[in-house]
Formats: sequence, structure tokens, C-alpha cells
Amino acid sequence: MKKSDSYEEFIKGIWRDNPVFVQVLGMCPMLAVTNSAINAVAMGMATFFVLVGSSFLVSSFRNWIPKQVRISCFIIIIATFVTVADYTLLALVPKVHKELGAFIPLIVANCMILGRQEAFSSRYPVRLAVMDAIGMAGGFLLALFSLGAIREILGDGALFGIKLFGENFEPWVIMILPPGGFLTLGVILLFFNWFKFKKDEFLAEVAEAERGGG
Amino acid sequence: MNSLLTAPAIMVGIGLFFGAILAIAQRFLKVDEDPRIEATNEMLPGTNCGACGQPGCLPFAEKLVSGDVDPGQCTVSTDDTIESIAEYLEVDAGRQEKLVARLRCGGGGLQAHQIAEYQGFEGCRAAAVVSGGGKGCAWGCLGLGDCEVACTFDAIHMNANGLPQVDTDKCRACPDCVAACPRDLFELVPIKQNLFVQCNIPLAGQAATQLCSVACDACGKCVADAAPGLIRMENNLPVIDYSAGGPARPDAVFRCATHSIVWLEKEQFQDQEARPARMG
Amino acid sequence: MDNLTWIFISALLVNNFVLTYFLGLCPFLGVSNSLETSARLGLATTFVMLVTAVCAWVLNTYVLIHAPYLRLICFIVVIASTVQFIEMLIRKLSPALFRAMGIFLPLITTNCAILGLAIFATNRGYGFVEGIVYALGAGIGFTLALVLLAGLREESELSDIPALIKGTAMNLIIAGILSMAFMGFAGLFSSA
Amino acid sequence: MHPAHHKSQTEDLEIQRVPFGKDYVMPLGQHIGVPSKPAVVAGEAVRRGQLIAEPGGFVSTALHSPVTGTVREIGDLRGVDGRFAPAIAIEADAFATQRVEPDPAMDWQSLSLEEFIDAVQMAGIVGMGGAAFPSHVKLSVPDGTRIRHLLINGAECEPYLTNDHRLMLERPAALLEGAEIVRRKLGAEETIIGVESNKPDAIEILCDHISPGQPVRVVPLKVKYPQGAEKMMIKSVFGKEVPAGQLPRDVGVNVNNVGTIVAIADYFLRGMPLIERIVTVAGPGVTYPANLIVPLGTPVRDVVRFCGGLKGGTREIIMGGPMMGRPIASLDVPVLKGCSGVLVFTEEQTSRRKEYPCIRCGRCLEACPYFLNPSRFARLARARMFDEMKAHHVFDCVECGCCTFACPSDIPIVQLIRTAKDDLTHRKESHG
Amino acid sequence: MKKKDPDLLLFHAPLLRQGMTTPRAMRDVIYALLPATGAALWFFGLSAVLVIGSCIAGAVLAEVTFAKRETRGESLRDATGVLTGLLLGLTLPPGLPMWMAFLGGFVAISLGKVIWGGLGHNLFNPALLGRAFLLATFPIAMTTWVPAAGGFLDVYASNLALPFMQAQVDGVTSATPLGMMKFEQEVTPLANLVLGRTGGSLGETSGLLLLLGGIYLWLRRDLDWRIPVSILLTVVIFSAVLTLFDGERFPSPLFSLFSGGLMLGAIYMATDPVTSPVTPRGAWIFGIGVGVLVILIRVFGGLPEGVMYAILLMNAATPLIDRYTQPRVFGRGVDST
Amino acid sequence: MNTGANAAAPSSLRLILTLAIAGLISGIAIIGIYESTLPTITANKARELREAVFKVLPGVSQMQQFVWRGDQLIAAEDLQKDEEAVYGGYDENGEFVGYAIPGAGPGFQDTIGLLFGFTPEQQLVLGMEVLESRETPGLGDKIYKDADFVGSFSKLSIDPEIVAVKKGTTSQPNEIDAITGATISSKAVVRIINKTHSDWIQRLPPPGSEPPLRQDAGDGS
Repeated sequence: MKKSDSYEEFIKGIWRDNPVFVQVLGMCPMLAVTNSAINAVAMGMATFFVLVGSSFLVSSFRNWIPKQVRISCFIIIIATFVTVADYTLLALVPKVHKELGAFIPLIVANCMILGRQEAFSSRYPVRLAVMDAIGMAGGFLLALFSLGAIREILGDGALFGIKLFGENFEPWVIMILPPGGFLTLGVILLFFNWFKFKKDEFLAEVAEAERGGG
Repeated sequence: MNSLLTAPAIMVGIGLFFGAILAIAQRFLKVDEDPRIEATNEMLPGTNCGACGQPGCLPFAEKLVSGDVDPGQCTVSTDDTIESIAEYLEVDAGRQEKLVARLRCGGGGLQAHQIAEYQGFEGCRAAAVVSGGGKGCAWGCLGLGDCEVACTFDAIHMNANGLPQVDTDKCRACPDCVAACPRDLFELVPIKQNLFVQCNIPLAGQAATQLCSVACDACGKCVADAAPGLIRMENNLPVIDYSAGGPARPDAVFRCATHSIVWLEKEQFQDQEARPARMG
Repeated sequence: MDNLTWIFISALLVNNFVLTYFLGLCPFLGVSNSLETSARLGLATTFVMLVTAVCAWVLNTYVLIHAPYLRLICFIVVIASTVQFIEMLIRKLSPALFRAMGIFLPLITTNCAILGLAIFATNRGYGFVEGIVYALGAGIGFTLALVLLAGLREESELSDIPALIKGTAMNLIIAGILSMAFMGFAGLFSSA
Repeated sequence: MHPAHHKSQTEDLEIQRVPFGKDYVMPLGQHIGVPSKPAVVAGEAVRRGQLIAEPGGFVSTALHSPVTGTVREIGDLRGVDGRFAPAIAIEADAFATQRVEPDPAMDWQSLSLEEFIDAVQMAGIVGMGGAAFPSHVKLSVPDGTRIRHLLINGAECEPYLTNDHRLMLERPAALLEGAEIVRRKLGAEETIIGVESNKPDAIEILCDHISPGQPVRVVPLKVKYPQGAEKMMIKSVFGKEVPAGQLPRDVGVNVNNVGTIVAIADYFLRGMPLIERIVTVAGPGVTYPANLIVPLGTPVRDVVRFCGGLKGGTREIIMGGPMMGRPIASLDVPVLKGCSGVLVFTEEQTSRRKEYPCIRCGRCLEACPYFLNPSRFARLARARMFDEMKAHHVFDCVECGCCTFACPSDIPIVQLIRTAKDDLTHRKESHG
Repeated sequence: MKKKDPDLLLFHAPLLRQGMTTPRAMRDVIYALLPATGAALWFFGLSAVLVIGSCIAGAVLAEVTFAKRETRGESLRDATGVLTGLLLGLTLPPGLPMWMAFLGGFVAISLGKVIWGGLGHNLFNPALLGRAFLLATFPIAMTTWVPAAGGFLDVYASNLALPFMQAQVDGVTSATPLGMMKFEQEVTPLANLVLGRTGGSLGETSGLLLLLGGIYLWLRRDLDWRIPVSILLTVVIFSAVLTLFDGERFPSPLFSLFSGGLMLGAIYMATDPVTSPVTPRGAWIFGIGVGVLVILIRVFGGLPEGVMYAILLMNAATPLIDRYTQPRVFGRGVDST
Repeated sequence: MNTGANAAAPSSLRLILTLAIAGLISGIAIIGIYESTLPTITANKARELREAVFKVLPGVSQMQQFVWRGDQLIAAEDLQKDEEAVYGGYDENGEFVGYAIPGAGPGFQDTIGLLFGFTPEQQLVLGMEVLESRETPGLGDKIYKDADFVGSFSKLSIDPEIVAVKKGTTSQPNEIDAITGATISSKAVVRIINKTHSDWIQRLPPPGSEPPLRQDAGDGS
């Protein structure tokens, strides 16, 4: 039983309650750093690290933190992890860090992270909290990657810097620019809606058929 | 390295400083407002539908905290939510009888006559302002779906006969459809009350049945067949009063020639087949 | 062009916080459904940005010079506490002002636009006056974008936007179009 | 706004009298306000001109039998608006002479103002321009308000209609007599008769009949729609706007339709209460267009039959003018006090052009005589944001139809506005 | 015996209508654009046909693809898709690859119209939206100006670039008068500007023909004269003031008036009723706003031309303008005395 | 951050202490990561700077930082706040080649930061490297992606200043081709160099009297 529970927590973040596509959280880094796949993945990994780490800590200490100062404590914990991530990236991959610029520190303000602490980690045991964090962060990473990949493929004709269409490809510059971020995410959400709509329609048809048969 | 000391020192300093400032501020700048109002409001669904009789969820929360209303009066929340609100406020949930919206008309396109053709904006109220929309019966359902649009909970759908079918599971008994109907045909009644008059024509006899084949012709048979005092005639229509009379039984509807009084086991108009919505 | 003017115009139009830096998107997408609310939110944000600029300058000058690695954590804790303190102060002193903009203050504090402002101002090494001008430009720019979006959204409430696209998807696309229109400001006053 | 006039069909036709038929229906609520109270019972014999219903309150008038005959029924009968409403049905006596036996002419000069107003109420006189607002209410001026001008509305700006025009041509003396009565009673300094300048013959004949020294002025007005709307006419004649929510009397003017003034003259000089009116029957669907004197309560069916019946392809019959009139659902509805025309339209006029979305071209804004924003109203009404419409002063709209006329996208703006108004008033009631 | 009554129709008054219809208004705009389109053909030959044709094809394809099944035919008949495609085509450089023009038309309709709910609901001008998209997407191709064609049948090689591939620019490129003004401080003779003998977008070169079409529209009452008049006046006054300060640095009023897409934008794009304010006062504010932004961007901004951005920005402000310029209602704000 | 301390169960002291402890732990964690990554980060930065300097000053293999401090240019390792620095480049033999001067200013989109090599003796710009820019991809970013443009900053006369002209019309030694379609960005680069140059030209010692390379600053790290 226990196992399927944590699996459930994991999968819901990836797909059903995807923080970006379904809950529409964490928009700022989502749009700001996804002009290339590598940046998106780096950002996703950093967020992953921060979310999982802070969820672990918050969940571990959840009974010790007084309710009144819990948010302050969460923020201090998150900010610490972010600083750690910031310096690690700066030391290991200075080029990527330069591209991401100020957006690494801004992970602190990602409402998804604080939201998970408040809604989940501070209430559930460590194991579930970590699974939930992995799921959510994984979903976030997935969303970042898909957006980054789309924007890089169209905007630069490349993926992870590897040219896909040869030298003569005309890049769609707008994809790398800010409007492209908004538009691409808007269109992706549109497809999500469309998918949901088709699914509902299909389910309704099935239900109708069942009722007709019975 | 002295930075090994400065960092924790600064952090502790900041923590102490702002912790202290905020603690002092809490004490001296506190504004008296019951925090339970906010907490309760957060638990409520936030649809601001008004089904509880309050203008919105926040006023409802205020009344909840002051004890003027029961959590159960929120018809939108799930049982769980109501329980948790009741638990939080330490009051009785006070669950209400489930109400649903019922239509006091059974005259769809097949039953009621159309005397003129309406053309214009598709909507009941819009049609009603153009000489009554051309429906022969001036009291009946116009069938253009204002209620369907007004329903917040997607509980009303127009059936093929041009009558609104209320999904009793989804219906939260908010007054949206009641307000939307230009002919005031919707009534919120307890779902357990099976006996229902599906007509609104104050005319009697042929004058009524000329307009619509399922009109009440005010013959009074239902009054005679029902438990004494349960049904009385008023304005050429039967009025059912559960509090006044004996138990309601399906007997009352058996002799109704026009099926204008019905015994509802489930939703209204469920047995209607799909047929053309309007006739000339 | 004067340096201060350029800082102001740049933050206001050319590098609008919302439309080119993607900062403060949560309130931008969430609270922009009514014109009045967004105008008040914009006002409150501008105010918090000014407070932030002051805080950031104080921290940079007196604290972070000794411990640069505490930048992030100091910013977030100090700004949040200060704003919370001001919120309580306003609530006590002027309930009217509190209702008009105070209720937005906690919402704004943890907003990335605020933190972004502090970090950008530090990265660029702005002094006190520059920081204030930068905050003013960013705040007004945020308000401008918010009010424009709210106007467009209120108007589009009356349109037959297909059900599929209504909601966040539409807001994002409107934001994208706005961002596209703001590209026209690129290079403004930089060449003169 | 300059819609085509379409008046040539009937403007040269003399007023004729419709012969009496069999069935007459007098709804108790054919004026704005409280319905009248029946003063007869079913089966009772009534004489033409006899009082059959008393006013139900102050904003209400009396009803008189249009024919000599028997009260067949008092009950719910279908009215012009398609709904059922209490009415008195009278069956005419086929052998009666149907002569009005006039009360001896009253000495109107000796009546006090209150007595005069009561008399107007008991004569059943209402505004004959279409609104059917009880005239005595309009004539009752509260203390402290002084009426300086009596403005008589002879503009008749609606296309097709010529009944007022014919009335001015054929009964100028009665009009001037009535005007004098009302002016004296109100204590107004001057009577002004406003006539659109496309009726030069009416202007000329009225000027000829003014006796020297009489304080009457005939003012030719620009031809435009809606010149005949009260407040528009005041603006044209006096150049000032009546503030919203106020009445003409607040700017010292009393406005009455020519038909109303003649009805007052008929009552005080000839003793005949309001039991008939002049109706223009026109439109492309009617065989012989005419201007008719029609007893109130006459079914449209009888009126149309007198005019040679309907041509093939008839689609829509409108009571009133083509801009503001109401379509009727059945030929059995009666002609009422406020009915100035019966217009019959065929397929050609009614085959609706396709409705396009609003492109916000602003033509309706230019057309609206009240400077409202109809395009916004239409959009708001579709989104069911009625409260917002109220904030935009939807209740200042008089439903003149200019916006819909001007709309290139064929949006039924007036209908949407009326829907919204209906919803707003309805909801106000239901919330107590 | 009673004859059967006709089935009466209930249709709300007024029954009378004036003659103008929305599709006719749209067609009028197309007619008014014909002279300018002709000029485009004259100057740029077959290339103009290819570019404009691709735009229209893209626009119409988007209309058909996204229209609801039942209204598919109608949205084509009201000619708005064609109009958008044509307007977009006229704003594009003659050497633009056809696939880009096609994409522009498609985006213009789908992003500019369909997602808003179709005709009448969009808040931004679709043609300009398409152009802004193209300019942001393909900045180089969109700012590569080729000189007028030699013969009518000559086609720029760049027109025929394969989809998704770069255009090979053949021969020399010229610059637009605005570009030359901005970057080289070279002023183009006025006569050339008026007649259209300059580099530039297909339809924007000849100010005279555009003005002619505008007058036609004004005579047909299809256009709110306040908008073009206020835009052009603002541009003239603003640039005159600037010239007084420094005649060397700032362009003359007449140059501002006839260069770039100002005429096309002011007469055909800004006046799009759907995306401009409906109130008369709003129209003035809108026009002045566009005028000021045009000069601001042209003179102080980084781009040589700003008409498109100016109009799009004012489109964004239109709901606000409309809201605060509601006309004074009859009888409100007057005294009874 | 609503701490909502209305139900005052725990004492204020406990709240403050919790925050203080959290701050303490966090401070220790942060200082830990900072200290452990600092050497790598510093080395990265120095390497980057060195590479950039070597790029804009061809033939240079050693560098030294000069700081404008107290109205004079002195060779110094450290850099205080509000101080500006240039880098002197020396060839293998320790002979002075030129200065690498960093400059920044508004570009088309945002601030452009760059470094250029300059030899005071000949008044020539020897090379240019863009360090920081957010110029439009595909257009403005050619100021560092376009090899022709970057290459045109070698042996470019800066007397009296550099002028960007339309492509293909260079005739003077102080003229360079602007990038087609990115004129603003090109001109911004030129303007930044000109401005930085005019700022520094007064501060630099007269040609020929450059301070010699200090032995301990050999590799510039």
C-alpha cells in the first residue's frame, strides 16, 4: 500500500497536477530561462535540487517549527539551498550560470516551491514529502525542458546546441525573444486544454454508450 | 577565515533583529479582527454563488463565525468541507435537506402550440420582450435556454423537446435559474418531494388545454384523490402543501388527464424522446 | 541622454519587468482580471519596489560588503520583514489606505519582481539615487503592463473567445502580443 | 437619422370611419400604470361611450365602451404583448345605431385645475403618440413648478405613419381649441406646435386657423428621426436638454401629442370620451392603405379586412411605427388607445439579413440621439453583464431604434437593451 | 368561414435598416487598396503578386482550418480574411520568401483573429500582428529591401526560397528612406516619396495613391476620419517642433508624412474599427497617441520605422481609452434651470 | 509572509530563537559552500579575464591590473568598490604591448559590456571582445558573432574617434563597416569604445612610460 502511495505522489506531479501546465505555477523561471534546452535543463535541475532538499528538511523538522514562523523558516531553508545551488553552478558550469544570470537566485520566489512546503511537506512524513517533491520538480523539469526544446529547435534550428536542419535553416528569432516564450507556453496550454477536451468528450461518449447499452 | 564567523553572526543578528521587531509589532500594532473569518473563508468554495442566501462567500464566513448560520447552508461545498468547517468552528454542521430546481412547465415543443414565429436573439428573456416570443401559452417555458446559460454548475441542459433538464446530482439549488427565467418557472423544492405540478397556466378548462396539451385544466381530480388537505386549488392550479396535509402518494396523479401533475422518481422530462424542438 | 533617464526608460519600457524579464508573472496573470484591482496592485508593487531599492542599497553598502555570499538570503528576509512591518503600520495608521493597497502587500513581497529588482540593481552596481529611479521605472512599467492587460482582459470578457483557449492560455497569448508590441521600444533613447 | 419616409402611401388619403364589427376587447391595462377596475359585469348591456371601468389608482384612467352592445366576458384575454391580461370583451349589438349620445358639453372654463384633471382622467385620455401615458398625470404639475410653454407634438417622425398629419389637416380648429383649453388650465404663456417641415400643408393650415392675438406659434422642425421624442423636440425648439431622470415640466414645458389635444377638445367641447382613435393602416402588405377612425378594442383582423385584406406573403404586422412599434403575434389582438398605426410587412422587408459580429464601427454611437453607447450595450447584454449596463445608463435609452437602424452588422441592439432592462427590473422586484 | 391567418413573424423593431452592411464595408476597403496594390505591381512586378498572394493564401487557409464547421463558408464570404492577407502583404518587403509571407498570413489570422473568437472580437489589428510576428521572427529577411524590379516578369530569387530555409539575397540591397535618414542622415527627395519611387514595403511606397484610397473610404463613410487626421496632424506638428529645435538632426514634417508606412498605417490599419476606440473623443486620443509614438520610435528609438508598433501599442490601450471616453449621455451633466 | 501570531501559544522568545537558530544553521551552510567553491570561482573568473585580455591584445601572454586610485594609475591586485581598472598586456619578453580596457553602455536592448585592446603609442584599437549583451539574437548579436565585424577592430585608428559607416563604404583608417540590419548595435559598440577611450586617455601615462611588468604578476591570476 505504502509503495503505491508514494508512486501516486510521484506521478501526479509529473502529469496530472503538473505544476506548470495544470497548476500554472512557477511561470517566471519557466519563461525566462527556456530560450535554450540546456538552460532549461540546468534551471530545472537547480529547482529540483532546491525543492527536494527543502522538502526533505521541512518534512523532517515539521514538528519542531512553530506555526507562527513557519513561512519565515521555510524561506530561510529555501534560500539556503538556492545559495548552495547558485555557487555550485557558478563553480562547475560558469557559462550556463552566466546565461541564467539572476534567475538562479530567483528560484527562491518560485511560488511552486513555497507552495509545496506549505501544502505538503509540512504535513506529511519525509518519505511522502520527498516523493511529492521529486514528482513536482520532475514535472517542472519536464515542462521546462519541453518549452526549452521547442524554443531552441524553432528559434535556433538546434537542440542542446547541435544544429538539426543544416546551415541554411532560417531561425525563428521570436522564439528566443520574450514574446516567443509567452506565445509558445500559451499554445502548449491550448493543446493541453484541447487534449483534455477530447478526453472528456471521449469519456462522455463511452458513458453514453454504456447508458444506451444498459 | 573570519568569514566563517561573520556569516552565522550576521544571520543570527538578522534573525534576532527582525524576529524582535515583528514580535513587538505584533503586540503593538495588532488590529482586532477575528482570524477565523479568514480561515473559514479559505475553506469555503469561493464561488460566490449566493445559494446560501448571503451575497458571497466572505459574508457567509462572517456569519458563520458569528454563529448566525450553519455551515450546512452552503450547498456548494462537499460534505468533507462542511465537516471540516464545522470542526474548525466547533459548531454543528446543520445539514440541510437537498433542494433541486424543478420547472413548473411540461409544455415543450411537442405539447405547447406556437402561434407566431420568433426571430431574433436566441434567449428566453429576449424573446419574451417581443410580444411573448410567439408561444401560445403566455406562462410556459420558452425553451431558449436562458437557464442553461445562467447555471453556474452546468446542471441544466435543454433537451430535444426544448425543455430544460436539471441534472439533480449537479444542481446545488442556487437561485441562478430562478432569477434567469423570464416566466418565473423554476422552483427550488426538496428532492424528496415527489409530487410536483408541471404547469403554470391560470386558465381553466378548454382555454388552457387549447394552448397546450399538458396544461392543467383545473379539473380538481388530484385534490380529490390525494390525502385530505395535501393539495388545494389556487388560481386554477393545484398547490401542494406538504406541511398541511397527509402523506404524499402517487395516487394523486393517476387520474390527471393532461399529466400536468406528476410523481417524480428521478429527473424531470427524463422519459422524453428526442424530437424536433419546435413546431410552427 | 541622461543616465538616470535612460535607467528609467529602460526599466519602464525597453526592459519592462513583466514583458521582457518575465518577472512578477504570477500577479500579472492572476490579478489582472479587473482594471481597478490591477491598478491598485500596481501601485502597491511600485511602493514595495521603492522600499526594496532602499533596503537593497542599505544592505549592499553596510552588510554585504563584508559577506557577499549572504546576498540572497539577506534580501529576502530583510525585504519581507520590512514590508510586513510596513503593512502592519499602514493597517494601524490608515485603514483606508490598507484596504486600497495594503492587502496586496504580503502577496507582493515574495514576488520575484521584487527580488529581481534588488538583484539586478546590485548586479549593475546602482547607487542610491539610481536604485530609486530604477525601482520607480520598474514599478510603473509593471503597473503599465498590468493595467494594459487588465483592460484587454476585461474587454475580451465580452468576446466569444473559444472555450478551449479561455483562461491562462489566452492571457499568455495576450501577454505575448503585448510583449511583441513593446519590442517597438527597443533602443529607445539609447542612441541619442 | 434619416430613414426613408414611406409616407406617400397614405399622406393624401382622407380619414375614413371603419364600420362597426362584432367583437370588441378592452384590456384593462391599455395605458401605462395601474390597470382600470371594471365597473360592469358579464351580461350587462352597455351603451357606446358608457363608463365600463374606473381608474385603478392615480396613474390609471377610465375606460368607456367603444360600442353599444353586451359585455360578453370579463377575464384573461390575449393582449398586444402576447400575454394574457384582464380585459372586458363586448359583443356589439348589430342593430344599434352606435351614435354617441354626448354628455352636455361641460363648461371647462369654470372647472378648477383639480376638477379639470379629474375630468381628463375620467375621460380616459392618454398620450396618443404611442406611449399611452395617462394625460392627467402629465397635466398635474406639482406646486412650485411653473409651466411656461405648452408644446404640441405634430412631428410624427416615424416612417409610414400619417395619422397625426391627417388630423392636423382635417381638424385644425379642434386642435387649436384643445390647445387653448390646456394652455389656459396650465397657465402657460404660449402654445408652440412643432411640425416637421416635410408637412408644409399642415403648417400652413394651422397658421391660417390661428386667430389673431392667440398666443400660438407653429414651429417648423428639421426632418429627422426621432424628432417626435419629447426631449428631442424640446431640444429642437428651446435648445436645452431635459436633465436625465427629470421631466419636461422641470424645464417649464408640457408636451402633448396632437391626438391627445384633439381628444381633450372632443371631450370638453363635444362630450365624447376616448373611445376611438385615428390609425394609419399602411405597409407593403396591405391592399388599400388608409387613415381610419377605429373604435378602440376593434380586432386588427377587422381593421385589415376593411382595408382589403392582406396581400400574399405577409410576414409581420406591427402596431405603431416601424421604428418603435411592437410586432403582434395574432390578428385577434385589439387596437388600443396608444396604437397609431397598423403596418403590414411582407417577406421582402422582414427576410432578415445575416447578423454579423459587432465590428465596433461606431455608427450606432453617432446615431444615438441620447449619446449612449449602444455597441457596448449589445456586447454587455450578450455577456449578460446587466449591472454594468445599468452603470452605463441603460435606463436612459428610449428604444427609438436608431442604433439598430444604423447597424451594418444587423445586430438587434434594441432588443438586447430591452432584454437587459427587463432582467434588471424583474430582478429588482424578485429581491423585494 | 375564416381564412387561415398567415404565420406571423415576431421580429423586434425597427424593421427598417440603412443600406451599409459589414461585408460591404470590408469590400470597400479592398477596393480602396486596389490603386496601391497596382502600384506595388508596377514597381515590383511579379514578386508583388507572389508575396501578396502567399499572404492571402495563408490567411484564408487559417480561416478555413479554424472556422467552425457550420460557419466555414461565411467567414470566407465576408472577405475579412482576404483583406487581412492583402493588408499584410502590402506591408512586407518585396523580396520576402513566399513561405514567410504565407506563414505571416496564417499567423495573422490564427493569432490575430481566430483565438479571439473571430471577426469583431480581436483587440489587435491582425495584419499588423502578423507583421510584428514576422519582423520578430525573421528580422533579417524583413529588413532586406530590394530595389524596384527591372521588368514585370522578373522575380527576386529570394522570393522562391525553400520553406524554413534562408533567402539568398541577390544583387544589391537598397535601404528605405527612413533607414537612410536614420543611419546615414540622407534625405530622399520628396517627389520620390510622394510617387513611390523608393525602396520599401510593397504597398507603402506611394503616399499619393494611398491617400486617394483613403478619400474614397471617407466618401463612403467607411472610415472614422478623426483617426487618420489626428495621426497625420500629430506627426506633422511633432516633427515640425523637432525641426525647429534642430533642423539638421530631425526629419522635416513632409518627409515624416510621406516616408515609411505612415500613410498605409494611418489610413488602413489604425482605422480598423474593431481595434480602435469607438468613441469620437477616444478616436482623437488614439490618433494622437499613434502619432506621438511613431515619431518617438522613429526619432529616438532603435528602429527606423515605428508605425506598426505605435498602432499595436495603441490597440492595447484602446479598451482603456474607450472606457474613459464614454460620451456624455443626453441630459446628464446639465441643470434643469 | 504572514506569521499570524494571534493564537499566542508559543512565547515570542521561542519564535525569535527559532528564527535565530534557523539563521545560524543557514549561515553555516552558506559559508561552507562559499568557502569550498570560492577558489574554483575565482580561478574561473581570472581565466576568463585573461583569455579575454589575450584575445583583444594579440601577441600578449602576460597581464597586469592597473587601478585608478587616488587620481593616479597604480598597479594593484585588488579592486575596491567604485574603482575602475584597466589591464596592461605584455609579450613574452615582458615588453608592454597595450591596454585592455573594459567599457559598458546602453545598447539596443540592454547594457553592452565589452573589453577592447588599445595601444597608446599608435592610437590604435587592437581588438574587441563583447563580454555581456542581450542584443537581439540573429541581428544585434552579430556584434560578437560576426567574425568580420569583430575582426574589423584590429589595427583600427581611434584618432580622433572611430566611426561606423554603412557597409562597404569604409575609406578612412578610423572607419568600420556597420552590420547591415544591426546598425544600432554596431554604433553602440563604437560609441562605448569611443567614450571609454576618451575617459581613460587622460589617465593613462604618456606613451612609452608604461609601468613595467611586476614579476609576481606574471600570469595575472
